[in-house]
Amino acid sequence: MANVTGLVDGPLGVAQRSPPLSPGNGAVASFLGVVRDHAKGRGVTRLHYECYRPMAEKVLARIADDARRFDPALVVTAWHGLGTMVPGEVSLVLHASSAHRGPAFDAVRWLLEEIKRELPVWKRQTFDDGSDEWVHGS
Amino acid sequence: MANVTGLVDGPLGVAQRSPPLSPGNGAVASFLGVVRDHAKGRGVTRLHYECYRPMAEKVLARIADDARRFDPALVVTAWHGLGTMVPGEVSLVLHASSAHRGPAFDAVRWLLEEIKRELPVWKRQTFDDGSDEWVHGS
Amino acid sequence: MVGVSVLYFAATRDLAGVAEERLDLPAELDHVELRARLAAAHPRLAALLPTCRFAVDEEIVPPGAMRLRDGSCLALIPPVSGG
Amino acid sequence: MVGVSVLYFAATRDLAGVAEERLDLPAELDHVELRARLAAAHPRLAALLPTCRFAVDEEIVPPGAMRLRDGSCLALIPPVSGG
Repeated sequence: MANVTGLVDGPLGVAQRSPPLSPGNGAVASFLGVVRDHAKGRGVTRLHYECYRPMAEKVLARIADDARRFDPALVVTAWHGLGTMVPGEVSLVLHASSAHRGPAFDAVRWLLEEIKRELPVWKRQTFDDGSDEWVHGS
Repeated sequence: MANVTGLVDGPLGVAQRSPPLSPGNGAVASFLGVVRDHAKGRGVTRLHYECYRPMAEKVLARIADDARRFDPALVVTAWHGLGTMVPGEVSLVLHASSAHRGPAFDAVRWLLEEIKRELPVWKRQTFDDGSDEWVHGS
Repeated sequence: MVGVSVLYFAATRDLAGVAEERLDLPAELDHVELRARLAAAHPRLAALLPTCRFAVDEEIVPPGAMRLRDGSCLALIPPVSGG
Repeated sequence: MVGVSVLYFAATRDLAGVAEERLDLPAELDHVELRARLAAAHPRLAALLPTCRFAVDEEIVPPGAMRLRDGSCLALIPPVSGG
Protein backbone atom coordinates (compact mmCIF):
# COMPACT_ATOMS: atom_id res chain seq x y z
CA MET A 1 0.00 0.00 0.00
CA ALA A 2 1.16 3.53 -0.79
CA ASN A 3 1.40 6.30 1.77
CA VAL A 4 -1.42 8.86 1.72
CA THR A 5 -0.57 12.41 2.79
CA GLY A 6 -2.03 15.86 2.31
CA LEU A 7 -3.18 19.18 3.67
CA VAL A 8 -6.90 19.92 3.42
CA ASP A 9 -9.12 22.86 4.30
CA GLY A 10 -11.06 22.63 7.53
CA PRO A 11 -10.97 20.21 10.44
CA LEU A 12 -10.27 16.57 9.59
CA GLY A 13 -13.28 14.28 9.42
CA VAL A 14 -14.06 10.61 9.39
CA ALA A 15 -12.63 10.18 5.87
CA GLN A 16 -9.15 11.31 6.89
CA ARG A 17 -9.31 9.56 10.24
CA SER A 18 -9.86 6.13 8.74
CA PRO A 19 -6.71 4.02 9.17
CA PRO A 20 -4.96 2.00 6.46
CA LEU A 21 -5.96 -1.62 7.14
CA SER A 22 -3.92 -4.26 5.37
CA PRO A 23 -3.90 -7.98 6.21
CA GLY A 24 -0.11 -8.05 6.23
CA ASN A 25 0.19 -5.30 8.84
CA GLY A 26 -1.11 -6.34 12.25
CA ALA A 27 -0.40 -3.10 14.10
CA VAL A 28 -1.65 0.41 13.42
CA ALA A 29 -0.42 3.15 15.74
CA SER A 30 -2.11 6.52 15.36
CA PHE A 31 -2.12 10.08 16.60
CA LEU A 32 -4.86 12.67 16.44
CA GLY A 33 -4.11 16.30 17.15
CA VAL A 34 -7.19 17.92 18.66
CA VAL A 35 -7.66 21.68 19.02
CA ARG A 36 -7.31 22.35 22.74
CA ASP A 37 -9.37 24.85 24.70
CA HIS A 38 -6.39 26.11 26.68
CA ALA A 39 -2.74 27.09 26.19
CA LYS A 40 -0.27 28.63 28.61
CA GLY A 41 -3.00 28.73 31.27
CA ARG A 42 -5.37 30.80 29.12
CA GLY A 43 -8.63 29.85 27.43
CA VAL A 44 -8.41 29.37 23.66
CA THR A 45 -11.52 29.90 21.52
CA ARG A 46 -10.14 29.04 18.09
CA LEU A 47 -7.04 28.30 16.03
CA HIS A 48 -6.22 29.30 12.50
CA TYR A 49 -3.69 27.21 10.52
CA GLU A 50 -1.93 28.41 7.41
CA CYS A 51 0.79 26.78 5.34
CA TYR A 52 3.23 27.26 2.51
CA ARG A 53 1.24 24.79 0.51
CA PRO A 54 3.49 23.46 -2.29
CA MET A 55 6.41 23.08 0.09
CA ALA A 56 4.22 21.61 2.84
CA GLU A 57 2.82 18.97 0.46
CA LYS A 58 6.34 17.94 -0.51
CA VAL A 59 7.69 17.95 3.06
CA LEU A 60 4.78 15.90 4.42
CA ALA A 61 5.16 13.28 1.67
CA ARG A 62 8.91 13.14 2.27
CA ILE A 63 8.52 12.73 6.04
CA ALA A 64 6.07 9.87 5.44
CA ASP A 65 8.55 8.19 3.09
CA ASP A 66 11.41 8.68 5.55
CA ALA A 67 9.39 6.88 8.26
CA ARG A 68 10.11 3.67 6.34
CA ARG A 69 13.41 3.70 8.25
CA PHE A 70 11.39 1.99 11.02
CA ASP A 71 10.05 -0.73 8.71
CA PRO A 72 10.38 -0.96 4.91
CA ALA A 73 6.75 -2.22 4.76
CA LEU A 74 5.40 0.66 6.85
CA VAL A 75 2.28 2.38 5.48
CA VAL A 76 1.66 5.97 6.58
CA THR A 77 -1.41 8.17 6.46
CA ALA A 78 -0.76 11.83 7.36
CA TRP A 79 -3.31 14.63 7.02
CA HIS A 80 -3.06 18.19 8.29
CA GLY A 81 -6.10 20.47 8.43
CA LEU A 82 -5.92 24.17 7.51
CA GLY A 83 -8.00 27.27 8.24
CA THR A 84 -10.07 28.01 11.31
CA MET A 85 -10.93 25.34 13.89
CA VAL A 86 -12.55 25.37 17.30
CA PRO A 87 -11.63 23.28 20.36
CA GLY A 88 -12.47 19.61 19.98
CA GLU A 89 -11.90 19.60 16.22
CA VAL A 90 -9.14 17.49 14.69
CA SER A 91 -6.20 19.30 13.05
CA LEU A 92 -3.81 16.37 12.49
CA VAL A 93 -4.21 12.67 11.74
CA LEU A 94 -1.29 10.23 11.63
CA HIS A 95 -1.44 6.49 11.13
CA ALA A 96 1.50 4.12 10.79
CA SER A 97 0.82 0.47 10.05
CA SER A 98 3.39 -2.28 10.30
CA ALA A 99 3.51 -6.03 10.80
CA HIS A 100 4.62 -5.35 14.40
CA ARG A 101 3.68 -2.87 17.10
CA GLY A 102 7.20 -1.64 17.86
CA PRO A 103 7.92 0.00 14.48
CA ALA A 104 4.33 1.28 14.26
CA PHE A 105 4.60 3.12 17.61
CA ASP A 106 8.13 4.36 16.96
CA ALA A 107 7.17 5.62 13.50
CA VAL A 108 4.09 7.56 14.55
CA ARG A 109 5.91 9.27 17.37
CA TRP A 110 8.77 10.18 15.04
CA LEU A 111 6.33 11.43 12.38
CA LEU A 112 4.75 13.78 14.89
CA GLU A 113 8.09 15.21 16.01
CA GLU A 114 9.27 15.66 12.41
CA ILE A 115 6.03 17.39 11.44
CA LYS A 116 6.31 19.72 14.42
CA ARG A 117 9.90 20.49 13.44
CA GLU A 118 9.78 20.66 9.64
CA LEU A 119 6.29 21.07 8.17
CA PRO A 120 5.79 24.70 7.03
CA VAL A 121 2.48 25.19 8.86
CA TRP A 122 1.78 27.97 11.34
CA LYS A 123 -1.03 28.44 13.80
CA ARG A 124 -2.54 31.62 15.17
CA GLN A 125 -4.45 31.20 18.41
CA THR A 126 -7.29 33.38 19.63
CA PHE A 127 -7.74 33.62 23.40
CA ASP A 128 -11.01 34.04 25.26
CA ASP A 129 -10.26 37.74 25.85
CA GLY A 130 -10.30 38.25 22.07
CA SER A 131 -6.56 38.74 21.68
CA ASP A 132 -4.63 36.56 19.28
CA GLU A 133 -1.05 35.66 18.44
CA TRP A 134 1.01 33.56 16.08
CA VAL A 135 2.57 30.53 17.69
CA HIS A 136 6.17 30.15 16.54
CA GLY A 137 7.72 26.86 17.54
CA SER A 138 5.92 24.24 19.63
CA MET B 1 -14.91 11.96 30.48
CA ALA B 2 -15.12 8.39 31.72
CA ASN B 3 -13.13 5.52 30.31
CA VAL B 4 -15.01 3.19 27.96
CA THR B 5 -13.92 -0.45 27.89
CA GLY B 6 -15.42 -3.75 26.84
CA LEU B 7 -15.26 -7.04 24.98
CA VAL B 8 -17.68 -7.49 22.10
CA ASP B 9 -18.50 -10.27 19.69
CA GLY B 10 -17.03 -10.03 16.23
CA PRO B 11 -14.45 -7.73 14.67
CA LEU B 12 -14.46 -4.13 15.88
CA GLY B 13 -16.21 -1.62 13.64
CA VAL B 14 -16.41 2.10 13.19
CA ALA B 15 -18.37 2.56 16.43
CA GLN B 16 -15.59 1.14 18.60
CA ARG B 17 -12.86 2.77 16.54
CA SER B 18 -14.13 6.29 17.12
CA PRO B 19 -11.78 8.14 19.50
CA PRO B 20 -12.76 10.13 22.58
CA LEU B 21 -12.52 13.79 21.52
CA SER B 22 -12.55 16.32 24.30
CA PRO B 23 -11.57 20.01 23.95
CA GLY B 24 -9.34 19.78 27.01
CA ASN B 25 -7.27 16.93 25.60
CA GLY B 26 -5.20 17.94 22.58
CA ALA B 27 -3.54 14.58 21.95
CA VAL B 28 -5.09 11.20 21.20
CA ALA B 29 -2.70 8.28 20.72
CA SER B 30 -4.24 5.07 19.44
CA PHE B 31 -3.53 1.49 18.56
CA LEU B 32 -5.45 -0.90 16.34
CA GLY B 33 -4.72 -4.59 16.40
CA VAL B 34 -5.43 -6.04 12.96
CA VAL B 35 -5.70 -9.76 12.22
CA ARG B 36 -2.54 -10.59 10.30
CA ASP B 37 -2.34 -12.98 7.38
CA HIS B 38 0.89 -14.55 8.56
CA ALA B 39 2.56 -15.80 11.74
CA LYS B 40 5.85 -17.60 12.24
CA GLY B 41 6.39 -17.58 8.48
CA ARG B 42 3.13 -19.39 7.75
CA GLY B 43 -0.08 -18.14 6.16
CA VAL B 44 -2.98 -17.55 8.56
CA THR B 45 -6.56 -17.75 7.29
CA ARG B 46 -8.46 -16.88 10.46
CA LEU B 47 -8.23 -16.31 14.20
CA HIS B 48 -10.68 -17.22 16.93
CA TYR B 49 -10.62 -15.26 20.19
CA GLU B 50 -12.20 -16.48 23.40
CA CYS B 51 -12.15 -14.98 26.89
CA TYR B 52 -13.04 -15.56 30.51
CA ARG B 53 -15.62 -12.86 30.19
CA PRO B 54 -16.47 -11.61 33.71
CA MET B 55 -12.80 -11.54 34.68
CA ALA B 56 -11.76 -9.99 31.35
CA GLU B 57 -14.29 -7.17 31.72
CA LYS B 58 -12.93 -6.37 35.17
CA VAL B 59 -9.27 -6.62 34.15
CA LEU B 60 -9.73 -4.41 31.09
CA ALA B 61 -11.51 -1.71 33.11
CA ARG B 62 -8.82 -1.89 35.79
CA ILE B 63 -5.97 -1.58 33.26
CA ALA B 64 -7.69 1.49 31.76
CA ASP B 65 -8.01 3.05 35.23
CA ASP B 66 -4.38 2.25 36.04
CA ALA B 67 -3.26 4.10 32.90
CA ARG B 68 -4.13 7.33 34.74
CA ARG B 69 -0.66 6.97 36.25
CA PHE B 70 0.52 8.73 33.07
CA ASP B 71 -1.92 11.62 33.46
CA PRO B 72 -4.79 11.98 35.97
CA ALA B 73 -6.93 13.52 33.19
CA LEU B 74 -6.25 10.65 30.74
CA VAL B 75 -9.32 9.23 28.97
CA VAL B 76 -9.07 5.67 27.69
CA THR B 77 -11.14 3.71 25.20
CA ALA B 78 -10.31 -0.02 25.04
CA TRP B 79 -12.28 -2.61 23.07
CA HIS B 80 -11.37 -6.23 22.38
CA GLY B 81 -13.22 -8.28 19.77
CA LEU B 82 -14.13 -11.94 20.31
CA GLY B 83 -14.99 -14.90 18.09
CA THR B 84 -13.80 -15.60 14.57
CA MET B 85 -12.03 -12.97 12.44
CA VAL B 86 -10.23 -13.00 9.13
CA PRO B 87 -7.07 -11.11 8.15
CA GLY B 88 -7.58 -7.35 7.85
CA GLU B 89 -10.31 -7.26 10.53
CA VAL B 90 -9.74 -5.31 13.74
CA SER B 91 -9.47 -7.26 17.00
CA LEU B 92 -8.31 -4.51 19.38
CA VAL B 93 -8.87 -0.76 19.65
CA LEU B 94 -7.05 1.45 22.15
CA HIS B 95 -7.27 5.22 22.48
CA ALA B 96 -5.64 7.37 25.15
CA SER B 97 -6.37 11.08 25.18
CA SER B 98 -4.44 13.61 27.21
CA ALA B 99 -3.67 17.32 27.15
CA HIS B 100 -0.18 16.42 25.90
CA ARG B 101 1.27 13.92 23.45
CA GLY B 102 3.86 12.40 25.80
CA PRO B 103 1.41 10.85 28.29
CA ALA B 104 -0.96 9.85 25.48
CA PHE B 105 1.77 7.88 23.66
CA ASP B 106 3.21 6.39 26.83
CA ALA B 107 -0.23 5.33 28.05
CA VAL B 108 -1.35 3.60 24.88
CA ARG B 109 1.88 1.64 24.62
CA TRP B 110 1.61 0.61 28.27
CA LEU B 111 -2.07 -0.34 27.82
CA LEU B 112 -1.14 -2.67 24.97
CA GLU B 113 1.62 -4.39 26.94
CA GLU B 114 -0.63 -4.79 30.00
CA ILE B 115 -3.43 -6.24 27.89
CA LYS B 116 -1.04 -8.70 26.26
CA ARG B 117 0.21 -9.71 29.71
CA GLU B 118 -2.94 -9.74 31.84
CA LEU B 119 -6.19 -9.83 29.88
CA PRO B 120 -7.68 -13.36 29.99
CA VAL B 121 -8.20 -13.66 26.24
CA TRP B 122 -6.82 -16.47 24.09
CA LYS B 123 -6.51 -16.82 20.36
CA ARG B 124 -6.55 -19.90 18.19
CA GLN B 125 -5.02 -19.47 14.78
CA THR B 126 -5.86 -21.46 11.68
CA PHE B 127 -3.11 -21.83 9.08
CA ASP B 128 -3.55 -22.06 5.34
CA ASP B 129 -2.92 -25.81 5.43
CA GLY B 130 -6.04 -26.18 7.61
CA SER B 131 -4.19 -26.94 10.85
CA ASP B 132 -4.83 -24.83 13.90
CA GLU B 133 -3.33 -24.17 17.33
CA TRP B 134 -3.86 -22.16 20.45
CA VAL B 135 -1.42 -19.31 20.87
CA HIS B 136 -0.22 -19.17 24.46
CA GLY B 137 1.74 -16.04 25.27
CA SER B 138 2.59 -13.38 22.69
CA MET C 1 -12.70 -30.49 51.44
CA VAL C 2 -14.87 -27.91 49.70
CA GLY C 3 -16.83 -28.10 46.44
CA VAL C 4 -15.37 -25.78 43.82
CA SER C 5 -16.34 -24.91 40.22
CA VAL C 6 -13.31 -25.28 37.98
CA LEU C 7 -13.13 -23.43 34.64
CA TYR C 8 -10.88 -24.40 31.72
CA PHE C 9 -10.05 -22.16 28.77
CA ALA C 10 -8.28 -22.49 25.44
CA ALA C 11 -5.77 -25.38 25.32
CA THR C 12 -6.53 -26.38 28.92
CA ARG C 13 -10.18 -26.89 27.97
CA ASP C 14 -9.23 -28.98 24.95
CA LEU C 15 -6.93 -31.17 27.07
CA ALA C 16 -9.33 -31.48 30.03
CA GLY C 17 -12.15 -32.27 27.60
CA VAL C 18 -14.48 -30.09 29.66
CA ALA C 19 -15.09 -26.33 30.03
CA GLU C 20 -16.39 -26.45 33.60
CA GLU C 21 -16.70 -29.07 36.29
CA ARG C 22 -17.14 -29.45 40.03
CA LEU C 23 -14.16 -30.74 42.02
CA ASP C 24 -13.66 -31.36 45.73
CA LEU C 25 -10.47 -29.66 46.88
CA PRO C 26 -8.88 -28.81 50.24
CA ALA C 27 -9.99 -25.47 51.67
CA GLU C 28 -6.35 -24.45 51.88
CA LEU C 29 -3.69 -25.61 49.47
CA ASP C 30 -0.67 -24.33 47.61
CA HIS C 31 -0.02 -24.21 43.88
CA VAL C 32 2.04 -27.40 43.91
CA GLU C 33 -0.76 -29.40 45.48
CA LEU C 34 -3.38 -27.81 43.22
CA ARG C 35 -1.40 -28.73 40.12
CA ALA C 36 -1.00 -32.29 41.42
CA ARG C 37 -4.74 -32.65 41.99
CA LEU C 38 -5.64 -31.21 38.58
CA ALA C 39 -3.09 -33.47 36.89
CA ALA C 40 -4.61 -36.46 38.70
CA ALA C 41 -8.07 -35.48 37.46
CA HIS C 42 -6.84 -34.79 33.89
CA PRO C 43 -3.48 -36.44 33.12
CA ARG C 44 -3.30 -34.79 29.66
CA LEU C 45 -3.21 -31.39 31.43
CA ALA C 46 0.01 -32.16 33.28
CA ALA C 47 2.43 -30.61 30.78
CA LEU C 48 0.51 -27.34 30.58
CA LEU C 49 -0.12 -26.81 34.31
CA PRO C 50 3.29 -25.28 35.16
CA THR C 51 2.56 -22.48 32.65
CA CYS C 52 -0.88 -21.70 34.09
CA ARG C 53 -1.86 -19.13 36.65
CA PHE C 54 -5.02 -19.55 38.73
CA ALA C 55 -7.87 -17.17 39.41
CA VAL C 56 -10.24 -17.57 42.34
CA ASP C 57 -13.51 -15.69 41.96
CA GLU C 58 -12.06 -13.76 39.01
CA GLU C 59 -8.89 -12.57 40.73
CA ILE C 60 -5.43 -13.99 40.05
CA VAL C 61 -4.05 -15.64 43.19
CA PRO C 62 -0.39 -14.97 43.99
CA PRO C 63 2.01 -17.91 44.33
CA GLY C 64 1.84 -19.62 47.72
CA ALA C 65 -1.13 -20.82 49.73
CA MET C 66 -4.66 -20.18 48.51
CA ARG C 67 -8.00 -20.51 50.29
CA LEU C 68 -11.10 -21.97 48.73
CA ARG C 69 -14.68 -21.99 49.98
CA ASP C 70 -17.71 -24.04 49.04
CA GLY C 71 -18.87 -22.52 45.75
CA SER C 72 -15.57 -20.80 44.94
CA CYS C 73 -14.86 -20.44 41.24
CA LEU C 74 -11.35 -21.57 40.31
CA ALA C 75 -10.15 -20.77 36.77
CA LEU C 76 -7.06 -22.05 35.01
CA ILE C 77 -5.42 -19.15 33.19
CA PRO C 78 -2.98 -20.42 30.58
CA PRO C 79 -0.64 -17.79 29.09
CA VAL C 80 -2.90 -15.22 27.50
CA SER C 81 -2.74 -14.15 23.85
CA GLY C 82 -5.13 -11.26 23.38
CA GLY C 83 -4.42 -8.18 21.34
CA MET D 1 21.47 41.21 -9.04
CA VAL D 2 18.58 38.87 -9.85
CA GLY D 3 14.82 39.36 -9.51
CA VAL D 4 13.38 37.05 -6.86
CA SER D 5 9.84 36.41 -5.56
CA VAL D 6 9.87 36.66 -1.78
CA LEU D 7 7.11 34.95 0.27
CA TYR D 8 6.18 35.87 3.84
CA PHE D 9 4.11 33.71 6.17
CA ALA D 10 2.48 34.04 9.58
CA ALA D 11 4.07 36.71 11.78
CA THR D 12 6.61 37.62 9.09
CA ARG D 13 3.75 38.44 6.71
CA ASP D 14 2.02 40.59 9.34
CA LEU D 15 5.26 42.49 10.02
CA ALA D 16 6.27 42.86 6.36
CA GLY D 17 2.73 43.95 5.54
CA VAL D 18 2.84 41.88 2.37
CA ALA D 19 2.49 38.18 1.51
CA GLU D 20 4.60 38.23 -1.63
CA GLU D 21 6.80 40.76 -3.36
CA ARG D 22 9.57 41.00 -5.93
CA LEU D 23 13.03 41.98 -4.66
CA ASP D 24 16.36 42.40 -6.42
CA LEU D 25 19.03 40.42 -4.58
CA PRO D 26 22.60 39.31 -5.32
CA ALA D 27 22.83 36.00 -7.18
CA GLU D 28 25.07 34.69 -4.43
CA LEU D 29 24.79 35.77 -0.80
CA ASP D 30 24.97 34.33 2.68
CA HIS D 31 22.31 34.32 5.42
CA VAL D 32 23.81 37.36 7.16
CA GLU D 33 23.59 39.49 4.05
CA LEU D 34 20.11 38.20 3.20
CA ARG D 35 18.84 39.11 6.67
CA ALA D 36 20.39 42.58 6.36
CA ARG D 37 18.71 43.18 3.01
CA LEU D 38 15.31 41.96 4.26
CA ALA D 39 15.61 44.11 7.39
CA ALA D 40 16.42 47.12 5.22
CA ALA D 41 13.32 46.46 3.11
CA HIS D 42 11.11 45.82 6.18
CA PRO D 43 12.57 47.26 9.40
CA ARG D 44 9.78 45.72 11.53
CA LEU D 45 10.97 42.26 10.44
CA ALA D 46 14.42 42.69 11.98
CA ALA D 47 13.72 41.08 15.35
CA LEU D 48 12.17 37.97 13.80
CA LEU D 49 14.77 37.36 11.08
CA PRO D 50 17.32 35.53 13.26
CA THR D 51 14.65 32.91 14.07
CA CYS D 52 13.75 32.32 10.42
CA ARG D 53 15.02 29.72 8.01
CA PHE D 54 14.88 30.30 4.26
CA ALA D 55 13.56 28.11 1.46
CA VAL D 56 14.57 28.55 -2.16
CA ASP D 57 12.19 26.95 -4.63
CA GLU D 58 10.50 25.05 -1.78
CA GLU D 59 13.67 23.56 -0.31
CA ILE D 60 15.26 24.72 2.94
CA VAL D 61 18.73 26.13 2.26
CA PRO D 62 21.46 25.15 4.73
CA PRO D 63 23.41 27.87 6.56
CA GLY D 64 26.15 29.46 4.47
CA ALA D 65 26.13 30.80 0.94
CA MET D 66 23.02 30.46 -1.22
CA ARG D 67 22.53 30.95 -4.94
CA LEU D 68 19.55 32.71 -6.46
CA ARG D 69 18.48 32.96 -10.08
CA ASP D 70 16.09 35.27 -11.88
CA GLY D 71 12.63 34.00 -10.94
CA SER D 72 13.77 32.05 -7.89
CA CYS D 73 11.18 31.82 -5.13
CA LEU D 74 12.59 32.71 -1.72
CA ALA D 75 10.38 31.98 1.31
CA LEU D 76 10.89 33.12 4.89
CA ILE D 77 10.14 30.17 7.19
CA PRO D 78 9.57 31.37 10.75
CA PRO D 79 9.54 28.62 13.41
CA VAL D 80 6.72 26.28 12.44
CA SER D 81 3.79 25.36 14.70
CA GLY D 82 1.78 22.68 12.94
CA GLY D 83 0.32 19.63 14.64
